[in-house]
Amino acid sequence: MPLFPDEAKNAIEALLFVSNEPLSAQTIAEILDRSPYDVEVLLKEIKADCEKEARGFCLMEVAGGYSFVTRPEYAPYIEKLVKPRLSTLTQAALETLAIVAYKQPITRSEIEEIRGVKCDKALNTLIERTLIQERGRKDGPGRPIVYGTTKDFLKYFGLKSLDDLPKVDLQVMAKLNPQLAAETEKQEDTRVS
Amino acid sequence: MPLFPDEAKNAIEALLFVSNEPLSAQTIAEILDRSPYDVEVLLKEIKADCEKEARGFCLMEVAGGYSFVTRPEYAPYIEKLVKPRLSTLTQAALETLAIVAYKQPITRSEIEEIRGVKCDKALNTLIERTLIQERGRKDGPGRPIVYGTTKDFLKYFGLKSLDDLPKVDLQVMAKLNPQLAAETEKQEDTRVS
Amino acid sequence: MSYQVKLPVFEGPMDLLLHLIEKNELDIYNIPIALITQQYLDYLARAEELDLELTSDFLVMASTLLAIKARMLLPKPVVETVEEEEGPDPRAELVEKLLEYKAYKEKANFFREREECQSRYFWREIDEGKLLKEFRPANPVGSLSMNDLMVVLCKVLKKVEERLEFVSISREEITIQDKIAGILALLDEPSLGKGLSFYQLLDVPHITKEEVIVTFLALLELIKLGKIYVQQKGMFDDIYIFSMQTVMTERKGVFEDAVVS
Repeated sequence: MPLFPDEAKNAIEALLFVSNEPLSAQTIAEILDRSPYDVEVLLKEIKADCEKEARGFCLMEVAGGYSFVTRPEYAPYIEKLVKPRLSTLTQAALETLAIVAYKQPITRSEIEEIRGVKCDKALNTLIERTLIQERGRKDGPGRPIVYGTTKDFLKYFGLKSLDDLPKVDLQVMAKLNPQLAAETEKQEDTRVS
Repeated sequence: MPLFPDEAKNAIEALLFVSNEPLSAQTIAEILDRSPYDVEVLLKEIKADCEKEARGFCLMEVAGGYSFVTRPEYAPYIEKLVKPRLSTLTQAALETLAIVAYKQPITRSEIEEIRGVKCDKALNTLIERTLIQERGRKDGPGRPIVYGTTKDFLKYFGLKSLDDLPKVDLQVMAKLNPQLAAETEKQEDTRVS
Repeated sequence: MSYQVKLPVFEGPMDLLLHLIEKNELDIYNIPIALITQQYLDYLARAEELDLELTSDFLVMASTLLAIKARMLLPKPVVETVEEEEGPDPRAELVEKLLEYKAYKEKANFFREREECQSRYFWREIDEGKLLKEFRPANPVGSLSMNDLMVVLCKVLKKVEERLEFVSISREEITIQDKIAGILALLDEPSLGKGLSFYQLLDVPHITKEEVIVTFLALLELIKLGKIYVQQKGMFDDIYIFSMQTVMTERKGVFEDAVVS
């Protein structure tokens, strides 16, 4: 028996309240037995309510779903209450993570090839913090493990999906490089642009 | 610098939102640098707001303080959301459980040595779900806690006792590595170097 | 003498190289390799003086730089035509790598900014224990069976072996004879249902390139001897290996054409 819209809205709020992962409109729709479209509309309303009433928390669209989070302006008070956050990531971990994010699935040795240094430690840190995970193995001799980013990765950086990542434009670089550009020109006739 | 009442109210909401334990007016007052009386007044207002707007959650006064809880009428939906989550183990928890099952009694650092990553979180999950428990302490420096599986563990996996654990079949691996199996034998023919 | 020198620390040789290029305001596409090599080596020398531990990767890059420098010093073949027809620039590969590294290093900054920004948002702490009390599932392990647990354990143990492989440098010799015996033994396994998977055959802890080759040769030999039959559904699909004996007895007739071919 479907709920009235107002009740459904409250039910969604209740669900968001007990979820430690962002909830997708699809999941909510299944639980409440309503269409995902209806749920999206109600989620927008909840978001607007939070803004209008300037509550202590707001609805964030992140990692393929929605999640209640506290407003950033109250961070100083919250920091006094909850245990200190995990330390920020080191430069090595961030560089490794950037490579995994853009080139996933990728093996350890491929990452090391790009960074020019060993990355065991950085990879371990990222796995421990569940920002990356194993994504099976690559075909070929040795069948090395490949890595990819996780849902927690999107959550940690406040991204809706991997599409939110700014583009790496290697083409612009190629154009800046007269030599590469010349080579590209030479091959132009054999390429479909 | 104290906040304006409206802002203080939101800050209280934010604090109540993040905390999974009831907060006393006293604690909130200290964090916000306001009098406990002021805080009590604002808490009453928040409570009234929740009732008036019929949100998905309400403010409950429990022993030791105040806590946001979901409204009881939405429990059936919450159950639908939460139950599958509570009956799924993460990969980390699963690996940790497998190691504890076969190598008990085992310390945390021994598990971490095998997995190569930290596993506090996984251990906590398994203890919460009563799949593993502390089994005393190991002799030696630091006298670390050792873990073992519980009766519930046997029940959920349908085992009569730990003797029923299926044997880890390393035979297949051994057969594929005949040079390991027949380490001592000397065979000179058709060698590939 | 005691003088304090502060030497910046770099993430690796690429990081150091990029720093030198930026410090000297150089065009990354036209690196004066002699200058950069000198400055790079100077840094390494000072790091050594200061007992700064540098990984071997820094030395590898030093030798790369010296090799490029040497190649650039070689007299160019006399070519009368346009520039493009000269041999490839010895720096090209390094430049490409530097550009790629630079791109990701910059993206690391994006992540740092997001991390900082996100650190002001707090998620609700969910007390799983409390939820478990209220909504206790009939079985907190879902549909997991003991077998799943065992499989997980084997995977974990395999990874341990792979990790240990880094320290062991013993050279192992494998004979095709051994491998053939091993494969035949596996094919005799009664639990073997739809044939032996080729991928699984190679999915072995600390397998070496050599062993992969020997396994492959052993399979070829077995096919030649008519002892096994292999089947692949489509391109790049797994290849399944069957014992010819089993095939002949169990499915007599069906495969005969294939065998004769």
